[in-house]
Amino acid sequence: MQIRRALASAPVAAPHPDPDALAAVASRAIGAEVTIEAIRRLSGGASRETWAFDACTPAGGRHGLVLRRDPSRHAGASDRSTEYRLLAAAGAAGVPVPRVRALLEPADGLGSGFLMDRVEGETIPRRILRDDAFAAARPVLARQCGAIAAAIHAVPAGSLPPLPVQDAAGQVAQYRALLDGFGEPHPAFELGLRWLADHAPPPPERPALVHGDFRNGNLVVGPDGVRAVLDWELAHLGDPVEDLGWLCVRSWRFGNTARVVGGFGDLDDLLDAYAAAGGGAVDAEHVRYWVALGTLKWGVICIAQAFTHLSGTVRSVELATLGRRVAETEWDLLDVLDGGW
Amino acid sequence: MQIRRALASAPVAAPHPDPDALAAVASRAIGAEVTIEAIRRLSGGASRETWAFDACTPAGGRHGLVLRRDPSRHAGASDRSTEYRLLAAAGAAGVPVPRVRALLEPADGLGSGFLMDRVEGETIPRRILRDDAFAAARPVLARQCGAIAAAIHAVPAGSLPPLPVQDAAGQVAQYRALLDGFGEPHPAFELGLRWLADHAPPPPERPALVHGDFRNGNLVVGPDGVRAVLDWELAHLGDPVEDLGWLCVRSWRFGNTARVVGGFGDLDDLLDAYAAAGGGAVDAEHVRYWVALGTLKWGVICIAQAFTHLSGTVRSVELATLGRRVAETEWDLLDVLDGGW
Amino acid sequence: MQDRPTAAELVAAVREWIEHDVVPATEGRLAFHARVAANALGIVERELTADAAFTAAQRERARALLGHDGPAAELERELAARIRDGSLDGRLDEVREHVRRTVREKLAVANPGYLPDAARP
Amino acid sequence: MQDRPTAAELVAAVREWIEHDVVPATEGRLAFHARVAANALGIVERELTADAAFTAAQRERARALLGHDGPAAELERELAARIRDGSLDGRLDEVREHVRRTVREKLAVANPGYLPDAARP
Repeated sequence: MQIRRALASAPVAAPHPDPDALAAVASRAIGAEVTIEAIRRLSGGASRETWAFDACTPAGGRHGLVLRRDPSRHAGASDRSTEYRLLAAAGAAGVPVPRVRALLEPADGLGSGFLMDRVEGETIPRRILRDDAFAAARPVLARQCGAIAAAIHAVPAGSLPPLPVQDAAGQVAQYRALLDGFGEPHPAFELGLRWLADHAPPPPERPALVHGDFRNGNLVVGPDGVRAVLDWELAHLGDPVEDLGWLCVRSWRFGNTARVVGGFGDLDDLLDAYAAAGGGAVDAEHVRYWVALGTLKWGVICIAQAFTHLSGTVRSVELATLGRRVAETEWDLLDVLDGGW
Repeated sequence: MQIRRALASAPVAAPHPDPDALAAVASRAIGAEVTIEAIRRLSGGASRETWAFDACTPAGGRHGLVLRRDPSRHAGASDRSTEYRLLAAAGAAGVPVPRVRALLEPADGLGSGFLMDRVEGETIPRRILRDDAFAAARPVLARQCGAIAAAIHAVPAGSLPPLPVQDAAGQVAQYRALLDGFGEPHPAFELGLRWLADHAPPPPERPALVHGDFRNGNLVVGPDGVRAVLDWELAHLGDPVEDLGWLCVRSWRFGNTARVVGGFGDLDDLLDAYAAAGGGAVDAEHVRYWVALGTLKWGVICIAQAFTHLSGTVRSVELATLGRRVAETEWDLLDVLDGGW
Repeated sequence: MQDRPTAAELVAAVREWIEHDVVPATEGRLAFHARVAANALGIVERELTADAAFTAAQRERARALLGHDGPAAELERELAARIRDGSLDGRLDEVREHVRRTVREKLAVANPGYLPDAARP
Repeated sequence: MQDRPTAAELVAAVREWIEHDVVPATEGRLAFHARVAANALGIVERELTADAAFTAAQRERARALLGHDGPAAELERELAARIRDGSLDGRLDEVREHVRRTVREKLAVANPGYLPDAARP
């Protein structure tokens, strides 16, 4: 699960992509013969890789690129190509995303994936929330996120690849089943599941594109503010307020609890900018519903990560410790059920 | 406590002795102008140091030396000078010990201590018991230890520095009081203390020099066998059989439990050689008494080490873990009380 | 019954070694995991010190809610099931109070800094 | 009552990290202490898994010896005092049997490899 990256864990070791094959694709993407320099792993787990590198032209030009790929040969290419088409559609609709440059083909010999431009900036939440370099950006981030969310939710349906439709009631059922699989009682989550089932908003008449992991940690931020939205792997069609709620889940405030929006801003700014950018008027209680569901989702994901360790799939003290962070999400959830933020 | 070295722990950091001061003393000791090379810390705790170095003559001669010292300026000089005089007396009486070369004087500026020759060989018990290099030595070690013990116990009293007299009953009382100070109940040790008090041998008519820490770990061993006996800091006057018993404590067999003498030999060899070298006939039951007392002493010392950590004097996972090795000595002690070895 | 150091004291000794010796000597992935490991051992220390009392209190509350006694884990499992099936809907205020206390007791072990000062047990 | 991983499972995770990641990356004093630390955590794991049963058995034996109940630590303290004052001299065989079992239970946690196979509890 992509959400895992919130942990800032170092990437798992993986073989480097072949530089010659990469140079061939990059040359096609740039439209000039390039050589590859400074290739380095950015992040990712065992089955999905993100590599940064520079494509250098003979004339001395240097173009920062990113390779996103699933290196395994047998896997269907659909995942990465969906992401590629999604980024293309979002970019065309004015959402700040890295410009996609080339979709890998089997003949490229690099697995399934694509090249995109590298957007310079910071993604580590604690730096975005604390470093002086972002002091001027922080007051505008909430409004920027509101406008960006409105743009995401306005991406024309006709330009999108096929995506699953996920509504609130379906997600509640999905995470209830996931929780049951671990066999560990969590009365706080049971209270949450009851409330979430009782208060689920009706499915939207016309489902919008939902980013699905729109939060502090997936935003590339510079001194000027948000430059790009990354990590579209959980994108789906559904209630657009899901993105606004997920952005306000307390776990993504990284200690800045009082700043409801990502630890950097206030809800009013987010919703005002969202409406001003054409997203429509959103009821704060509707956002709070998705905050509650998001909090529960992250808690259940933490349990799942701990059981990835406990089952022996991946032994890791980092995954193990996540099991004891579940109580934080239970505490937050009880607060949200009581009307808190 | 010197016994601590059985743990093979790395030495605590300490400032190097001044090379010029060391060269001056070494020149006096060797009787030629020397320079100092290859100085390195061998072992020791925070308050006592052992340094190895080479004293090199202009003609290309190289003399391996050892500095033993208490670096603190305020401490009385008696400890190291007692050890110096003891080594001199033992060496004169034919005990294999490093030859002492020079007693430090205040004007030397190196603290209190002395220089002695470095004896090449192995002191790490597990290597002595397992490495091929000592395969020929192992069968003769027990007999050599018997002869060496006889020589130690025959060192003329008149050649010795003042030493404390310690008999069995006194040591039992001492370790009972030490145990009580920790406030932790140890019924196995209580059984041992009762038995040890009931079976204590009478003080010898004429107390002999007792090394006090004569065991595998304080013997320098080469392919030919024992080359020197080190670590005389616990030397005292008392029952010579104490040294034979301590050599047979199971903790110093380092896993070679069936070889009663230091993990390398048999009791009959030890006692035969002891008698043949003039040590006199020794009853095995008399040895077993000192094995029992030695086992209890080492157990109580392990508790003391753990409490050095627990009290905060020295925080160390190594010291802490010793507290859980106490059960090994309790198990061994119960065996010895039942007539075992 | 085991000798000193207690299990918690042994865990503390290892945690201090990680903090004082491993973290300064490492970097990158190893240093990151060293901090995670030290944190994990801190959790264990607090659990070994405090959890027996927490579990006893939790069991007593659950007993009062459910009307019968049992091991704390079993009572908690029953409580979760009865929240789900609705059979405690008439007493949700009591249930919420119990659950909030239980979560507070878990946080006091897992991450006491997460709790507002006023909510520390 | 705390969530999974249990305290023993957290300790095991840290021990495995020390064994697989720290020991190969270090040398000298740090590597030596890494092995000591991993061993200490192994002791804690065995204690958390097995000691409750050991302590219960020990307490039951001590109760039979002393003729009254109490916390295991208090019974053991009384036993130690009564061995010393001689008031159990008439029953030393029973006492020795109890003490040997208790030591065996401690070794099963601290260093099970130290026990002869036949003596493992």
